[in-house]
Amino acid sequence: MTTSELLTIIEKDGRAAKGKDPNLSADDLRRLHRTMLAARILDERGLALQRQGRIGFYLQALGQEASHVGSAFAMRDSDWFFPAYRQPGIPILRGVSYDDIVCEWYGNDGDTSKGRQMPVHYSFRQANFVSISSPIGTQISQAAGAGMAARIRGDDTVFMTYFGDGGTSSNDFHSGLNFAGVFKAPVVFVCENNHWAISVPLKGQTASDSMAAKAHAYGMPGVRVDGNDVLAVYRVCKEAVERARKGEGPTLVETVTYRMGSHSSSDDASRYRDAEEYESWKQRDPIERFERYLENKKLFDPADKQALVDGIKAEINEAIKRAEARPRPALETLFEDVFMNPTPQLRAQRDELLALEGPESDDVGEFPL
Amino acid sequence: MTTSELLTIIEKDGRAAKGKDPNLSADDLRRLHRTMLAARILDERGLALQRQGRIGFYLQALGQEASHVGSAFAMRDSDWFFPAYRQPGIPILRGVSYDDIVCEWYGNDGDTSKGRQMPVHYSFRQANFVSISSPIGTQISQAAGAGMAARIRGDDTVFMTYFGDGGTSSNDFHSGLNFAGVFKAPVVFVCENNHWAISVPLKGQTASDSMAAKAHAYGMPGVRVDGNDVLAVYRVCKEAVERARKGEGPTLVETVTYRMGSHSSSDDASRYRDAEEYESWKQRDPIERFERYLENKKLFDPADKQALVDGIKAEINEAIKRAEARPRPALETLFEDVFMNPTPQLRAQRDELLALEGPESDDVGEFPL
Amino acid sequence: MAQKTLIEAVTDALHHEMAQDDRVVVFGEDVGRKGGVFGATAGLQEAYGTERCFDTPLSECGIIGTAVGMAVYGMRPVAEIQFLDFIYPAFDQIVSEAAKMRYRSGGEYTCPLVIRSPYGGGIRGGHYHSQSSEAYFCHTPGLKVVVPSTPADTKGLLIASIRDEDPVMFLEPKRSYRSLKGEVPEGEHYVPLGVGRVAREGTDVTVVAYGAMVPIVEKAAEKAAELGKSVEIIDPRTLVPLDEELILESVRKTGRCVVVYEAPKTCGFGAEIAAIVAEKAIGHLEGPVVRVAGFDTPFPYSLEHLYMPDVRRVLKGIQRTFEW
Amino acid sequence: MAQKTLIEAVTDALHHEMAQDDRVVVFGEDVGRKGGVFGATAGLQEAYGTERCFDTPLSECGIIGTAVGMAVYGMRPVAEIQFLDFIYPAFDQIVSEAAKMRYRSGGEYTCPLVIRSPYGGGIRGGHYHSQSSEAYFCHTPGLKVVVPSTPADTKGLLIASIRDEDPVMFLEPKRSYRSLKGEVPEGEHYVPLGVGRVAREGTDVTVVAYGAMVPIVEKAAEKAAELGKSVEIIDPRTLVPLDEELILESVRKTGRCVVVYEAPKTCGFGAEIAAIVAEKAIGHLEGPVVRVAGFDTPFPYSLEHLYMPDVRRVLKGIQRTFEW
Ligand SMILES: Cc1ncc(C[n+]2csc(CCOP(=O)(O)OP(=O)(O)O)c2C)c(N)n1
Ligand SMILES: Cc1ncc(C[n+]2csc(CCOP(=O)(O)OP(=O)(O)O)c2C)c(N)n1
Ligand SMILES: [Mg+2]
Ligand SMILES: [Mg+2]
Repeated sequence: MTTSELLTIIEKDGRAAKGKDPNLSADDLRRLHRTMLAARILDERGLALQRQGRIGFYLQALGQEASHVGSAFAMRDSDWFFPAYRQPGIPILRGVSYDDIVCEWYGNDGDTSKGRQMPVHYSFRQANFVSISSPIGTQISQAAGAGMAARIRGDDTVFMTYFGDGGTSSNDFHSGLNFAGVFKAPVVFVCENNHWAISVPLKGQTASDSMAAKAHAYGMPGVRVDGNDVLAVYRVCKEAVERARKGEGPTLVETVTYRMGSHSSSDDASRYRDAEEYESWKQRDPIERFERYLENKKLFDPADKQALVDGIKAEINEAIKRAEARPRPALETLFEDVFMNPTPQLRAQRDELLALEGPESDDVGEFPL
Repeated sequence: MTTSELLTIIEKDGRAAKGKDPNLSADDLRRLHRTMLAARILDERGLALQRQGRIGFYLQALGQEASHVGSAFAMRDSDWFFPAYRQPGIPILRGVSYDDIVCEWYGNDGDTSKGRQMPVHYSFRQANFVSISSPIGTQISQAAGAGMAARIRGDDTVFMTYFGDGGTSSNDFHSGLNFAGVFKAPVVFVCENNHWAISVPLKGQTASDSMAAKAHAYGMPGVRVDGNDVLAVYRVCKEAVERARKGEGPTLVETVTYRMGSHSSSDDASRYRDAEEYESWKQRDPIERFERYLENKKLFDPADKQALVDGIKAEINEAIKRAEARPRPALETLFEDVFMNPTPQLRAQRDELLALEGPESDDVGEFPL
Repeated sequence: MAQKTLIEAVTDALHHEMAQDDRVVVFGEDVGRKGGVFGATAGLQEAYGTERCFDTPLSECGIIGTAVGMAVYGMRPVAEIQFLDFIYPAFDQIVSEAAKMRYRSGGEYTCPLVIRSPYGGGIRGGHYHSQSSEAYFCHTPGLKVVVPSTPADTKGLLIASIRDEDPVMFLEPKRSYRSLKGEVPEGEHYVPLGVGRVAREGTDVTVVAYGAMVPIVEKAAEKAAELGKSVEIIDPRTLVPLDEELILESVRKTGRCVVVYEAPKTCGFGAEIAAIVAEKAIGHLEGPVVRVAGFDTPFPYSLEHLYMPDVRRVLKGIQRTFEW
Repeated sequence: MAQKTLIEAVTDALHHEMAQDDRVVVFGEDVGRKGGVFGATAGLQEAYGTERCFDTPLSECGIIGTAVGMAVYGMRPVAEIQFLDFIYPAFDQIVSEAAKMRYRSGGEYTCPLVIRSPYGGGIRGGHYHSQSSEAYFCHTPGLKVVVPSTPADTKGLLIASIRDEDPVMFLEPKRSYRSLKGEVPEGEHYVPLGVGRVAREGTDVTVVAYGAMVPIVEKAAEKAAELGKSVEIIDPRTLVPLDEELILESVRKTGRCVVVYEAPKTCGFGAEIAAIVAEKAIGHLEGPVVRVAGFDTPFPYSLEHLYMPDVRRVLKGIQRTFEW
C-alpha cells in the first residue's frame, strides 16, 4: 500500500527496470503498441474532422494512450468498463469496429446510440463498455454498484472505471469509493491524473499529496504509477484486477500522465498554460517510449512505422467515408428508448411531429465546449 | 499530523496525563462542568416532554457532552458554529436562554425560528449559531464557504462545524473538506464519531481505519481525540482553532465517543445493538470523568451535585412552564420569510387562507424518526 | 383477503418479489437489521440474508449510484430513500443517469430499478420530513412515477414497478402508512402502471387526487354530497405514465375540475393536470380549473395543519368551480 | 448606448457589481484565468484579483455549498455552474439549503446568492449540454428564477439579482449568447424582478415565451401577421416572482393563449402558465390553451432541430388556439 512512490518500468533507454518487466508475449506487446497507435490516429482524424466542420465536437486522449490501454489490457473480455470520455483505445482493444466508432461521431443511423449524444460518448454493449455520460464522476459509483452486484451473484467479473483528476472532486468519487470499500466490491478505480481539468490545474483541484493517497480514506490500497509507461500501468492494474477477482476488494490506481492537447475541440489550452510544461511532457510521450522498449526487444523497427500508421489511417478513412454516406437517424427514433415501450403521450407527440408540414428549423450554433 | 493515536488527558483516577493538562482556570473548569451538566439535564427534560406527548420529537446528545462542549470552548464569541443536531451544550455555553431553547421545542410564538422546524433544529443568530438543518452534512461545505469568505474579507473569524460518523459519507463532507483544503479556509471540522448512524454501525459506514485518516485526502491534518475527555477535546480543538486563525488552514478532528441513547425519540436502539457495548461506554461517562478531575483539583464536591442539578432543572422547568403558556405562531407567519418580501402569489395565498371559514384540520400522526 | 395497512402492503410486495426473483435486492439506510425507520423492510434481511437486504453508508448519492450500476449489470435493485426530503444528494444519479441510460445508449443499456421513498406531510415531520417532490420526477423524461393511495394498490403497483424494465419512483404516502387499512390480495397481485381508477363516481365535478390526498378528498366528497354536489374522484395512481383519458373523460362528463396535491402549488403536478384539461377539454368546462395545493412556502412545523390541503380547502375549491 | 451581445451584457453586469460592492465574489469552474468556457467572466480576475474571481475544484456541490456559507456570512456570491445540465450534484444545497435558509431560521439567516448558468439547446450540445430545467427551481419555494431574453434585460436583471436579498437562479439562454445583439445601457441599469414585458403587441392571441424562445416566437409572429393573425408576445422575464397580471391581462384581451418553452412538456413551466390561465381567465378563453414545448424525451443530439420548438411548431400552436 504505497502511495508516494511512482512505479515506472520502462527506463529512458527503453530497457525495463530490473525485475519489473511483466514479460508479455510478443503478440501482446504488438497489440498494445498497435492499439495505442490506433487510438492516437483516431484522435488525429477526429479532431481534423471537427476542424473541417464535418463533425460537431471532438475530444482527444493525446498523451494518455498508455494510461488507458495499459490498464484495460489487464482485464478479461468478460470484465466490464465504466469509462469516462478519454479512453478511445478501449473499444479498439475490445475489437469494436472503426465503423461503430466513427458513426457515433456523426450521430448517424449507424450510431449504436442512435445519435443521442455528442461525439465520443460511446456505448458498446458487446464490448461491456458502458455508455459514457458527460456529467463528471457518475460512472464511479455505478461501477461500485455493478461490483456489488457481481459479488452478490457470485460472478467473477471485475469492473474498471476511469475518471480524471477533476473527477476526484465529484460526489460520486466519494460515495463510489466508500461503498466499494465497505462492500469489498471487485472494482479497479483508475484516476487518470493528467494535471488539468479544463483550465484548472492540479493544485486547484485538491490539497492532497496525490490522488492515490485518497484511497486510505476508503480503506483500500492506492497506487501511483507512471501513466506514460504502458507496462507499469499494465502491471499495477493486473495486480489490482487479480485482487478484485479474488474477492480482496477494490484498488485506486492513479496514473500520472498529461493532457497533451486542449481539453476538447472547443478549448484552447494555450490561453491558460505554459508551453514549457507541454514540452517537458512531450519528451515523455508514451508511444515513443514504448517503441524504444519494443526496439530493444527487436519487436519494432522505426522504419516500419509509417506503413503501420498508413494502414490504420486507411482503415479509419474508409470508415469515415462510409459514415458520411449515412443519413441521420429517422425522426421516429427521437421518441424511442425513453422507456422500453412509449407512453401514450410520447406516441401522441411523435404523431404530432410527423404530421407537421413546412421546413424544419436549421441546425444552429456550434458546440462551445 | 497523527491519526492513529487517540489523545487522552484525563486518566481513570481523574488525574491529567503528565504535561498535557491545559491548565484552565477554575472558572473555566466550572463553566465547562456546568455546561455539560446543563446539556444533559436539558436532554433529560426534552425526552421526558416528548414521552409525555408535550412536544413532538426529541433527540439527545447523551454521552457526547464533552465532545461538543470541549470543542466549542476553544472558540471565541465572535467565531461561528455550523452545527449538527447533537450539540445542545453550545447554545448554553454561548448564553442562549433556556426560554429560547425550549420555545423552539414547542415551535411556539417565542421560537426564534417561528415554528418552522422540528424540535432541536435551533437557529441562534446572536450566538453565531447557524440554523441547523436535517439533511446530513450540508453544513460542512457551508462552513468551508464561510471560512473562505472570512479569508477574502480579512476577518479573523474561525468556523467550527459538527457532523457524525454517518456524516462523513455525505457529498458535503467530501466537497467541504476539499474546498477548505484548497482554499486554506479557517475551519475546524469536528466529526463526532459516536459509532452509530441510527442503526448502522461504524464498520458499515466506511472501511477507513479512522475518520481522522480521511483528512489526508484533503491535505489537512487529522487528529483523533478521546471524545469523552473534555480537556483532551478542548486541547486538540484549541490548537486547531489557533492554526485556523493564523491562516494555516483547516483541521479535521475526530472525537471518539458514543451515542448513549437511542438515535431519537422515534428510535429504539435496543432493537439493533448490544447491551454490553452500552455498558462499556457507560463506564466512560464524560461528565463523571470530568468530575473526578475536578474533585482532584478540589473544584467539585459530589455532595454539592444534587443542588447544582436541581438549580439547573428548576431554571429549565420555569422556561418550560413559560413556553407552554405561549400560543402557536400566528397564521400569517406561514407566509413570511420565504423571501424578504412576499410575492403577490404568496400574499394571495395568505389572503385565501385567512378568508377560509370552518374548523381547521387536526394535527395528525406522530413523528416516526 | 387479509386486512393490511399500507405499509404492510409494501412489505408484502417486497417479500413477494424477493421470493420469486433473486435479482431483486433491497438496500438503503437502516433497512437491514432495523427493518427501516418505518418498518417497511422488516423481516427481509432475516428471510433473504444480508446479501439481498442490507444497510448502506449514509449517502443517497451512493445508494442510487450503486443501484444504477447494479441495474445496468442486470439486477433489480429496490433502493429505499429514508425520506423523500433526503433524495436530493442523489438527484444527479436519478435525473442524469437512471432516467437517461436507455435513451443515451440507444437502448443498449437499461436501468430497471425502483426507488421507494415515503413522501408527504401529516406526521408532524416539519420542514424536512414532509416534502412532496413528485413534480421534479414527473418533469424528468425517462422516469416513471407511481403514487399509490390504497393498501391494495400499493402492493400491486409496487410489484409492477419492480418488474418494470425502466426506473420507477415509487412514492409512498407516509401519512397513510398506518392510518389506512384495507383488503390486500394474498400472493400475486399486479396493478399495471399507467391505468388510473375512479375512486368515487359522481356527476357534478371531477376531483383529481393521488396518494395521501385521496382519503381527504373522499371525506370532502361526503360533505359535498350533503351539500348537494356529486363529486367524482379520479386517482391516477401513476403520474407517469398518466392515464390522461380517464381524467379527460370524467371532466368532459362533469364539466368541472379540481386538482388536489400537497406539494407547493407553483409548477406542481396539479399544474400539469390543469394544463391538460385546458388544452383538451376546454370546450366542456363550465368553471375554472382549480388547484388546491400546498402553499408556495417551505414546509412548516407548527402550522402544518394549515399548510396542507384539508377538507375545508377542498370544499372551497369545489365551490369555486361553480363560480364563474 | 452600446451594442452588446447577450453574453457581453452578462460580463458588463458582473463588472458593474464587482466594482461597486466588494461583497460580490465570482467563482466556479474555469471562471478565473480562462474567463469561463463561454467567456462570461472574461477579465474579472485581472480586474478584481484572484480573491474575488477564482476557479474551484470540480464539484458543483462544493460550489453551491460554499456559496451558501459565504452568503450566510454576509457576502454576495455569484456562482457559475458551467452548464445547467451539471447543476444536479448541487441540487441538495440549492433546494434544501439556499431556498430554505431564511424560512427555516425564522428570518435569522439569509442566503443572498446568485447562481448563473447557461441553459437550453440550439448549440449542438446534445444530451448533456442543452437542458432547460427551470421548472425544478420554480417549484422550489424560496428561489427566484430569472430568464432574460435580451442583452439589455440580461444586464439589468443580473444586477437586480445580485442585489436581491434572496437566492436567485439566473438562467442564461446560451443559444442567444452571441446570436443576439442589442442596445445595452452603460453603467447603472436595473430591471426589477417580477415585472414582465410585452415583447410585441397584438390582439388575436397571446404567446408567452421566455429566454431563447422569444426570438423564435418573434419570427413566428411575423409569419402569423402575414397570415392575418396579430400575436401579442409576453416575456415574463422572471418566472418567480411571476408577473401574472401582465399575462392574464393579455389573455383576457386576446382570448387565446399559447405557451412556448424548450423544456420537456410535462410539468414544465408552461404547465404553470396554462394552469393560471385555466383558473383565472377561463371566462375569456376562445380556444384551448396550447403548449409548444420540448418533447418528453431526454435531449437528443442529431435530431436537436426537431426536438426544439421552432417557427413552424409555434405557428401550428397558434393555429390550434383558433380550432375548437
Ligand atoms: C458535473 C460536471 N461539471 C462540469 C462539467 C464540465 N466539464 C467537462 S470536462 C471537465 C473537466 C474534467 O477534468 P478531469 O476530470 O480532470 O478529466 P480530463 O478532462 O482531464 O480527462 C469539466 C469541468 C461536467 N462535464 N460535469
Ligand atoms: C441526507 C440525509 N439522509 C438521511 C437522513 C436520516 N438520518 C437522520 S440522522 C441519520 C444518522 C446520522 O448519523 P451520524 O451522522 O453518525 O450522526 P449521529 O446521529 O450519530 O449524531 C440519518 C440516516 C438525513 N437526515 N439526511
Ligand atoms: Mg484531468
Ligand atoms: Mg453517529
